[in-house]
Amino acid sequence: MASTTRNKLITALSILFLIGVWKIASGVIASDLVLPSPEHTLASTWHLLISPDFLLIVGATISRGVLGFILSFILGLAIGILAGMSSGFNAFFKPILVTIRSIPIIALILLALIWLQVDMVPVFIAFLTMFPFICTNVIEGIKNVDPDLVEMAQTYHISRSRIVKEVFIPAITPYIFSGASSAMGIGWRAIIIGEVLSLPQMGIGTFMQNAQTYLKVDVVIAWTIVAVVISYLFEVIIRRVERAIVVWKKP
Amino acid sequence: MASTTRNKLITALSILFLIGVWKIASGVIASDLVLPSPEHTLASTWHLLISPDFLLIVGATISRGVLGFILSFILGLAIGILAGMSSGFNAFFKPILVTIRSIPIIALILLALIWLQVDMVPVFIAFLTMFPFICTNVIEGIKNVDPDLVEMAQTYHISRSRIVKEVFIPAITPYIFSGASSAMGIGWRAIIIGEVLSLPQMGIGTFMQNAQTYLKVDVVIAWTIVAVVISYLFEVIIRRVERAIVVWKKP
Amino acid sequence: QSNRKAESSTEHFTIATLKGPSAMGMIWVVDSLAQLGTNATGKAVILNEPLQVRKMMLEGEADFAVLPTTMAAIMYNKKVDYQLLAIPVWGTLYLFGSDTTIHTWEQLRGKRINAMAKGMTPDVLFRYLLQQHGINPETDVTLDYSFPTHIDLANAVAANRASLGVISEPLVSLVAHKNPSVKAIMDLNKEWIKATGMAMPQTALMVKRQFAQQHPDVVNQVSAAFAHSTQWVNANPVAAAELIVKYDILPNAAVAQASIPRSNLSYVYAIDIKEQINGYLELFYKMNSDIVGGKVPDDGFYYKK
Amino acid sequence: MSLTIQNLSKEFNGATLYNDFSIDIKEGTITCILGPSGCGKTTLLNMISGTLKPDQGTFTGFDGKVQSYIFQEPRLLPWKTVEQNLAFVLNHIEDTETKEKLIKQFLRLVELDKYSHYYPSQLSGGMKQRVAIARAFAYPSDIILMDEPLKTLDFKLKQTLMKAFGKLWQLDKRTVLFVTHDVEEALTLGNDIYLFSKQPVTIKQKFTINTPIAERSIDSDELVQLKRNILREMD
Amino acid sequence: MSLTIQNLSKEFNGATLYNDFSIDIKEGTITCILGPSGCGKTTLLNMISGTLKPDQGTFTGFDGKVQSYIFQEPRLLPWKTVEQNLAFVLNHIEDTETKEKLIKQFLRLVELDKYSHYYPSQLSGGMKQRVAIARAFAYPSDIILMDEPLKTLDFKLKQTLMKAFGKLWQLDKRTVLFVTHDVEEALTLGNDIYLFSKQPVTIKQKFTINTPIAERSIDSDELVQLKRNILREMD
Ligand SMILES: Nc1ncnc2c1ncn2[C@@H]1O[C@H](COP(=O)(O)OP(=O)(O)OP(=O)(O)O)[C@@H](O)[C@H]1O
Ligand SMILES: Nc1ncnc2c1ncn2[C@@H]1O[C@H](COP(=O)(O)OP(=O)(O)OP(=O)(O)O)[C@@H](O)[C@H]1O
Ligand SMILES: [Mg+2]
Ligand SMILES: [Mg+2]
Repeated sequence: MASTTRNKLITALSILFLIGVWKIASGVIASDLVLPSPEHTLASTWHLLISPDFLLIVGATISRGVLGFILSFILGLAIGILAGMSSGFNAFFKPILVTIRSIPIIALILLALIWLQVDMVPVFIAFLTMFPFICTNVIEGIKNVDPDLVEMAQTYHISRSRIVKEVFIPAITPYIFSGASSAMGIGWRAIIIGEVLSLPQMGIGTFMQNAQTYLKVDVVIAWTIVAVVISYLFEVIIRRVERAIVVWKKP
Repeated sequence: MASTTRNKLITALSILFLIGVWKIASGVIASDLVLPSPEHTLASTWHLLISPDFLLIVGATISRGVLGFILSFILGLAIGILAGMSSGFNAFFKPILVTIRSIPIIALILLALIWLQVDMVPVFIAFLTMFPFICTNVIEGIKNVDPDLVEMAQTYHISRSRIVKEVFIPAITPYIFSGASSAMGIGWRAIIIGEVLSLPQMGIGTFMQNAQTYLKVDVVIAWTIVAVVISYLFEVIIRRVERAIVVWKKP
Repeated sequence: QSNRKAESSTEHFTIATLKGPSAMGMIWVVDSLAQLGTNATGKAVILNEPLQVRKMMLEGEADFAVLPTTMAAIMYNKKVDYQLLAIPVWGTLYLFGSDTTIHTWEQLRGKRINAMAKGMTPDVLFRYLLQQHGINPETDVTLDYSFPTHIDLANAVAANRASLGVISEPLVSLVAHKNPSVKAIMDLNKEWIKATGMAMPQTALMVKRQFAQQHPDVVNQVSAAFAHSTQWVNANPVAAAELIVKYDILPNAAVAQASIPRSNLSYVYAIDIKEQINGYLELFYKMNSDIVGGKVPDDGFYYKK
Repeated sequence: MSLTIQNLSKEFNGATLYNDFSIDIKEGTITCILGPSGCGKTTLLNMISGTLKPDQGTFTGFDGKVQSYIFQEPRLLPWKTVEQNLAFVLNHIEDTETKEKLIKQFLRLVELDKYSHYYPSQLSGGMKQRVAIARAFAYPSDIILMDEPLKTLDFKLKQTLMKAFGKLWQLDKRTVLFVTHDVEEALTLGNDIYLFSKQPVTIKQKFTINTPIAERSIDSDELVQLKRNILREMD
Repeated sequence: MSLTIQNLSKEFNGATLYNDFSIDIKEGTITCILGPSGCGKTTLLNMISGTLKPDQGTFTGFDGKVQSYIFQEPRLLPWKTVEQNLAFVLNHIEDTETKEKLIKQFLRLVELDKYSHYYPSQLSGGMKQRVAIARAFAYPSDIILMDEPLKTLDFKLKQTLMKAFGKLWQLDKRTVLFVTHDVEEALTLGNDIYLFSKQPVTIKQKFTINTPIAERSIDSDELVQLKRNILREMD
């Protein structure tokens, strides 16, 4: 308990530290057009927060993020488990995974714009970003499941599906959570890039791009803060879920 | 052995399968401006390969990728280990990590352009993408190191630095490799986005952006193929290294 | 921003235009699409990126589309079924910055000038002008490409990170508004006229061929409205500025007012100045044929009234 | 009826563990295996259970027989409580009440009924071993493979468990293959006792005890004499 | 000289393992602990080694003493060979030749000199245990904590190791705390033998053997009698 409050304090200090670095950098640069001061930006952030459309905009981005994450998570888990368990499937899926992972977004954006509704393009881009992570982590996790436990289950004639559910999945939870945390974290960036490129009606990226064309750097950074806070909140949620699920570890 | 050749065959089939899907899609779309046919694109790819600047362009992108990866790897490992071992440092570093991970690139690009040489901007963007992955995976790995082994080492008065080197690092190699593989994979995408945004003299992204503006979709896809192949080669390298390092596992 | 008004009538047409001078020139059309007096109803989609306009053209969603003339040539050469109807905006490129000591080309010698993406239209045009004035772009000046997009370059100049830059409207006005020490130093359109004897047909209005064949009357009406709009904007900058702000094309009226006279708005049928446009494209073709899509377009490029 | 393994060969990295090895296991009896550490006893059980492939050899009589296996390590699922670890192998019992009863019964047998909600990480070494024993006993198998099941248990508990096991076995005479290092355990429960040599494994000696388990006493002349013989053979 | 633990209290999730418990360990002797499975023997060793914090209690005489610990599980580093696992704890020896010699010597002691390049995953259960023993012995400690070190070893090897350990200990009388379930092991090596009760742990009985280790015989009247006493106490 004591160490938790201490850690909260340290986290607060760290945020102050970040703001301090920003303050100094903005002082050095001395131009609101490159890096506005924290005070100034916080004022702009406040303006955003109280603007009537704020919840709609943020809500749109969050729904895209969550949708992209859920898609990536389910598919990443399913395909990761298949590939982790069958070397044949892994051989088949590897080129597809590498392609999905490394195909540059600008090569796809026109196709995506044509094939998908504008609202879905960011989800698609986020999926392309998050899915490979979860998948890779799951495959790696499966490779590192204790073979002794699997042997045990096989000896006791446990069905394949129950081995997956009761041996593999619990065993790879740390990998799943590491993957989910990474994916979700970078997912927000992907969603926002997607929004910048496809400019749906509502979305943080759209408004960021707008602010950028008007050279309103403070507003761009204000949206950035919003994005970072969202990302942080989801990180906290993922960790809470992890702690609720992984109860069997030595304290 | 037999299963390795079988798997190579499956991988080849998978690539053929991808090309088949592409062929069909291009037939359905029937527009070279949206999705040119594989034959046509392969011809364009061949043209790229034999063009005199090809090696310079690809070399520039690869050096950026490798540089970004090395930076991310070293820093990610070091900071990940610190954060994994000390909950205080973790609390301090968490907000910084979340910020780095989720800060949208368009918010940073101007600063990057001002502070860094154009050639280094993609490296910076790739760093912002790769570092958090390696770091998160290392932190997660450390959290999952068998505490019994650490207790053993402490009981035998092994120094902290040797515990890190001889207990933690080997224990987290699967996490490191999973992180490195993911990071490197998506790193190419980040490098290329970085090149598109900063347009250095040489670089796949620059040429892709050019081709995109001139509506040479086949050339865009040709460069995409080059990027995917590079990504695949590096994946193979990482897996080779992993196999050379992790020799202690049950076969 | 993109104001997709829900219309409920029989004949629909869509204009895809770009945020910037082209949308500014047609702001009256945008505002009064409902009262054009045609039997068709239209909607205007104001987009941020040429990429988005291209997407609508590839899908055939846009009946009228605004995009840079070079890109229009690419689209035509790549067999996207659109024709060039008119040139609504003429060169909006400026040399601008805080270095107000510069008045002549000669004074540029030895200076560092920030240009956008190397090899792209503004860069090619500027290099051409330098050469016309006997300045070798490679040796006599330093062309700096460290800020690759309009936005980055505008920000850098506004923040005094670059003292000279080549950029187009309305960013010149926007930057000048943010940083009063930044001025438009040279109107490159005027310089272009001096050097080549003609204006720079920078922006193109294209029409979908199929639509034009079926509804030549609508094309004429839209065309007339567009021409009227351009005149009206030039004549009533104050009222126009208000509309420009209303449709979210620029953040405030002062910038819009400053930008209108600098935007060289003038609606001219393309077929009437075929030679001039061909000359313009020819120039690019010689520099880098890719910029116009591999060749200078043939006569089919031009929409015949 | 007999389970037989014939012409078994197995090597690891060039070290020959088994070479043309054959052994008989009588069905419905308890067969004990004694042998030096590292000779290949666990390897033999692994080949019988199918988790390891022999290089060569024929296994007769094992087909269709259900096995349970007490591994040399407890091999409990860390994310399941004691109770759930048992339930894991009892999926064929659909009625939850019957299942719970069975689990309770076997946990009582190994004196862990109070620990049913503990996770493995909260158990002592001996307690984990006992969960593994309960799991193997509760599973309805034809053959039980046991690799030193009674290690890390105190003397008294060992006695209790051996007695309980004897009784259970009387009720339902499954085939048991029992690897141990403790001669007295072998004498208390074994029917046939095989003495393995070092690698490559040969059967140094086979002892057979005909006295029924219930009537044996470790202090009886027969067993004291046998123990002496076995210990001498081991040297 | 004595190491003492006084007023020790420890609970886990509300279950009291130790409550105001005290014990004396004579320095330079071998103290054995016998007790039921799950009573808290390993927990006691963990509190002595410092890997676990007691809720309360004073430990006197342990400061500055170097310990080696044979854990209840082998706890070998999977990524190091047998040899490297030993070298891991021998970093204070700078001369590689001396180090290698020492490693060889202790591997020979546990009969694993031929397996120095094996990884733990390639060893049998007993072999892993032997590596753990060699590691603890090779480490220059003042106190050796041993948690059932001889389990999963065959009878003959156990005898050999006990003999060897006895000899080693004669040369360098370290303080040894030896948890075991095997009464004979305790009788062969123990000086003081503590009999622990179930939780909360109390010392049920303390036995002391004064005959020097070298002169003991497990068949001597003294030890046979003592064994009988201990087994009776255990019930
Ligand atoms: N982390 C924990 N959480 C809860 N209970 C625990 C934990 N660790 C140990 N215990 C409990 O403490 C008791 C004593 O455990 P310990 O390992 O000390 O027993 P032991 O005497 O060494 O037994 P054995 O001879 O079987 O090894 C057990 O009942 C165990 O359930
Ligand atoms: N994966 C492996 N690679 C190489 N050698 C192995 C492997 N697995 C086992 N061995 C070797 O096989 C031999 C027999 O091992 P096994 O586990 O069967 O012994 P055991 O008779 O069960 O011994 P213990 O009584 O110590 O458990 C050992 O010498 C061991 O080193
Ligand atoms: Mg074994
Ligand atoms: Mg214990």
